Amino acid sequence: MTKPTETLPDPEAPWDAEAIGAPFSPWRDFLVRFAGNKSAMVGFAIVLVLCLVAILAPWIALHPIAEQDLMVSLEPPLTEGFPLGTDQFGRDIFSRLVFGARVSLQVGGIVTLVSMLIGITVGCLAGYHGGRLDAVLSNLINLVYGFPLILVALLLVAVIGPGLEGAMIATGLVIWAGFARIVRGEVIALRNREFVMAARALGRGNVWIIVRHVLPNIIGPVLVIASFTMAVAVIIETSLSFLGLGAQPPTPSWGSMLNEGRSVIYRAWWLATFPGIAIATLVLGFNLLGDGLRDVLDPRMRT
Amino acid sequence: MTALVELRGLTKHFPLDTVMWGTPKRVVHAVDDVTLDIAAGETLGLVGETGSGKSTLGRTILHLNAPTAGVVRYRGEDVGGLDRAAMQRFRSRAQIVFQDPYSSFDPRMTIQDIIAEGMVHGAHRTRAARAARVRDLLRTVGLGHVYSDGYPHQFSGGQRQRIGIARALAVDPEFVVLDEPVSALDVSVQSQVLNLLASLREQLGLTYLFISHDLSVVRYLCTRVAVMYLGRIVELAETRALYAAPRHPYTSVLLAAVPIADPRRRHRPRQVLQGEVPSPIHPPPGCRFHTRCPKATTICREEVPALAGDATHMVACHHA
Amino acid sequence: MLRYVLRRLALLVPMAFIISIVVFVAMRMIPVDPGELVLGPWATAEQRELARQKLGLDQSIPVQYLRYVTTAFQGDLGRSIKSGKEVTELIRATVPNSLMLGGTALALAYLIAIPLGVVAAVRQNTLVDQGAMGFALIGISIPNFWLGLLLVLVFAVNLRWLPATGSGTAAHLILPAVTLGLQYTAIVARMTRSSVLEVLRQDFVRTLHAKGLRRGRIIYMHVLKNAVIPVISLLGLHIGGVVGGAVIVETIFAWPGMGALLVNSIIARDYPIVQAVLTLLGVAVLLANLLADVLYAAADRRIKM
Amino acid sequence: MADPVLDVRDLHVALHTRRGVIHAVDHVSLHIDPGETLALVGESGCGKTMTALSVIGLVPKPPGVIEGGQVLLGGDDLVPKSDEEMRRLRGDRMAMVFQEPMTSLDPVFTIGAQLMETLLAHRAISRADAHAQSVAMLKRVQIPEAERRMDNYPHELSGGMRQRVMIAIALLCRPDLLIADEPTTALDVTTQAQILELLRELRGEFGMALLLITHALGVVAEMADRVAVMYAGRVVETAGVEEIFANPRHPYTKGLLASIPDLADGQERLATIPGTVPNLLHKPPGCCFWPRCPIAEARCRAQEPALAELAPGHQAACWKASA
Repeated sequence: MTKPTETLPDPEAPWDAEAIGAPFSPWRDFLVRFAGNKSAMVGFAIVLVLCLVAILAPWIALHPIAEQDLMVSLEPPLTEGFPLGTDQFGRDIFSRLVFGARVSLQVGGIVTLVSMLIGITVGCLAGYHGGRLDAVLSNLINLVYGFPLILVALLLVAVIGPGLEGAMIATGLVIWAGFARIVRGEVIALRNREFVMAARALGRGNVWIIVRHVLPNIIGPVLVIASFTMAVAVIIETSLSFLGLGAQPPTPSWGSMLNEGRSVIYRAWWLATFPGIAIATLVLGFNLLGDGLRDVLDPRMRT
Repeated sequence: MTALVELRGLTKHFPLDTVMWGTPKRVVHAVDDVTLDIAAGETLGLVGETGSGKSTLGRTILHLNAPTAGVVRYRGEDVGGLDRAAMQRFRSRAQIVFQDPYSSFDPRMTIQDIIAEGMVHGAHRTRAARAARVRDLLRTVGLGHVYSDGYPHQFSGGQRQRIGIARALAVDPEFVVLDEPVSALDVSVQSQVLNLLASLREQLGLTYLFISHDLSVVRYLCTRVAVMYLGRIVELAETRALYAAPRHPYTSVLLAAVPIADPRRRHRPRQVLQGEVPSPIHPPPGCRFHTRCPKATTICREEVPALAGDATHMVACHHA
Repeated sequence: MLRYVLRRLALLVPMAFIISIVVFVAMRMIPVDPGELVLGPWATAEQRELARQKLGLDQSIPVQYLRYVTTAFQGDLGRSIKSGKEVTELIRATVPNSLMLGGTALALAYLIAIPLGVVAAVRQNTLVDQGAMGFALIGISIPNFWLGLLLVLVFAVNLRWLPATGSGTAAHLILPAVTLGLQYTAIVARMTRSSVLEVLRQDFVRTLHAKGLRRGRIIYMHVLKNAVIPVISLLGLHIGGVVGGAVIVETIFAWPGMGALLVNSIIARDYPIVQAVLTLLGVAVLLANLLADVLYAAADRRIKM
Repeated sequence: MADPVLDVRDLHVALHTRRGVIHAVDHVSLHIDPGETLALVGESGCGKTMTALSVIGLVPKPPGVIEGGQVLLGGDDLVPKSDEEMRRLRGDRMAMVFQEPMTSLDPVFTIGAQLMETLLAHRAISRADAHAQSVAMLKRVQIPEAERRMDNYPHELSGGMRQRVMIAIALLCRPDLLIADEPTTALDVTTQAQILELLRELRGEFGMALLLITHALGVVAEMADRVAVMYAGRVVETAGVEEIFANPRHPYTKGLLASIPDLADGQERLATIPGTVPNLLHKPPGCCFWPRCPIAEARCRAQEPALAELAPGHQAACWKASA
């Protein structure tokens, strides 16, 4: 648009071009604000680096993870060939940490993805449909949401025995409620928004409305929850592994590494230190990312 | 006068509690037993205060809310009994424009997509045809100069309201429910939109149901006016007759309460109604206005007055 | 109010039964033969069958459940497979310890977190705020089992100020309570901060200023009361969380509570104990949620019964 | 003539936002005499609320900065005053009623507590006295069963009742100046009539000056003694109420008056002002109304007109009005 200069103003054109400005899509807007958010960028960087480590693990690791050599057991960090030292079996801690990233990210990723799908489905059903179905589902959501993850995980582990599968199923059984709660709330708010009403008045059906209006508008909060859920899932996996009920040897979970290091904590501090730092960093990464996304997508959304 | 829209005993209640079994304890009686006709070509005004159920009535007529009881007939056909295809046809004939220029649009859609949303069939199969049509519509509502790939947040309240009108017009409707279309706008922009609505009505031969709480605006645009109070129609008359000689006590006080933009008339005697609109969860029995009515007697507390009178002026009052 | 509490309590009963059924059925699905667990792998088939009968395992699951429930109501939750001790006794010995640990941790968390959150919100974007929120971010990111190990390493192994494991004295309580409480300090501080910030944005705060009230009164009377209500509503979740967290923390510090009992019994596959403890903890969580809802309703008069 | 209660001179308030500086109050001058009602009229975003907030010292800082001018309350300049000095004045010598009665009261305190704390903040009186005065004030704003209402929470009251409570709170300390920011906009028309009636009565009884902020010209006509019209942060016209309705001089005022539909008969077409209210981040140069003005000429686009006295007590800021 050009500013009117000589002629009298066009009765319909606003004086300044910005009011009808250049197209500025919500997606670009999001990227710009994401890049400008410190916490989001730091979190994203941490997560990205650890993901790369997990993917490239075979090329980064210095030793095979199960390679035992009792000659070099409990070597302190900075020993030649073992930058972070070795454990009581002489395994390289650095290499095991690198592969441990795979375990945590895989478990976290699968749990988050599955629970996200369940949560979105249940939340959409309850929120969009309303009525009795909503009453039933929201009671279920609240019951599950209030339940400590670790207890359900322990119950499942007690039944099917120690292992990552049990940990993943158990976590997934509970953690979807976090998604469902947020999605339900958002969908109820959206359902009453006038643009959804308008779409219905224009003859659009439920499928169109959900795909075109509901899902794109809940993606923000879902991403935020997904990030926090990854953090929680990582903690649950490592907790169970720490108790000896998650990943089984020789799988190098950070949790089980901590557990193994516990018995020699008086002699070898590094065994219990580096896996802990790894866990805390990854969890911190997802928490920062979640905080940042929340600030970027909806400054008023609650934790 | 042929009726385009006929409402017979239309009722809409909203449950306030969601329950797993049994019936909800608290129910909002938003619209109760409304019977009226809207003739082709007329503009019927629907006025009332907060909680009168006027917006709910508008949405229930379009079956955006399923009615609790009663029927809506459009060109003689029961809208509730339409099959899928017939419903689709109804949707392209009857449209709605909303009040809030902010929540009326999906913030993630461009103006192009918003206006084209209703173009589900007919001549607008290709993207180019839709884009051309959107451009036409934008011109029709006086926004010929704007980018159609902009997003709603880039537009002012008045511009958005025009976009909302364009979206409704995209399906070539004959009947449009205007739900407080100018209430959120500044005075100077309000008059632009009102004039636009008036000229569209002439050009396209539209029938309007114009919902508003502003009696002055209703007077300007409408040929006939229905006054609602707590879910019921208390008076229904041709505009001139209603404003000149209101017959329901509520209509009189409502008119008297409107501030007049003329300082010389500020010392006129005025009748100020006491109290406020009761809750639609527990509406008073009998005539719903009896709790505030200066004329109320025993019969008003017990019996619901029927809407009666001739075709030009009907009133629901035991003392009218 | 009373009616609301009674109604919620009435709803609690079927939910408690559902939990006990889920746990009970789950326990029957354990693929390991309890007879073998009791008698060892070298027992004969007849001996095992006898043991199964003694445990009542030859009957259908509903019958078993009924028997379990009726005896449970008489105070008998069965005996440990491994030690033969009465489950009721084992639990009775651990409950006070768990309550003490959980209570201390939560009290510590709320007492530190709420003032911290308020100060951070009131001084938004200052060093104080950034410090408090940095601390909180670390608090929610450090897994409690690692925090426990670190505290042991520093305060028990290196400084020798506090005992690493065991119970009995107040000194024994410190490390486990801090370990368990830190996460909730962090969560509650973050919650409080965002809640205070949200209240500060509301219209009525401007009215309070327009009335000429002192800033202190506005923040510590009006804003705080409004802001704490949503935080309280999460108390139930946090009690639940502490119940779960205690499982791990008790294991690390060998704290003789229900959590440690549960983990040891799972590892030992001592299912009568697992069953009883899981059911009890489940009911405790339900009670905690109820308590929080009641507190919330009492605090916030806007919630209609 | 007595000294004005409020005398705002050349007040300039800017909001420093990330996207630029908004001159929300752009060299505004106003005055209100004792017992007088001045209506500050304008459309959304014209700076009328920000003017009121800067008078009462509640401009949010940041982003707000008072860049210049004076606000004289009874001859005493408020701009240089400390926060504590301003706090003592607020609620005591000047008070404010806001637009949203539903959200302007603290939801978790009783009405009584919210009334009494105002008195206790400004007067050295006992709680019993504060209680008695609060009940009396509730009665004065015609709240039935005032004694019992003291123990109610805001959600137990209707919107109209809450606005009465807000007015009661504002009047407790008998202020010299009451600022009412769109006090009836959120209310239904019958409730609005009640509240306006109440304000009229109280104004006579308490003799305070009233700064009434509104966009509704009907309310102005019913309530005001004098009117100041704001547009894009500036006062463009000010005059006595009868004068301005009968003889508007600024094209914006003229357009505004012509564009309201009223209850009178026979309007075929409403007059309109084309375009929309300008975005204050991108104010047009010169007179900010020129892009919408039917009589604008080259000078209007280049130079900003100052308020000029056209008749006694009637000022307008328009190049073409002085002729």
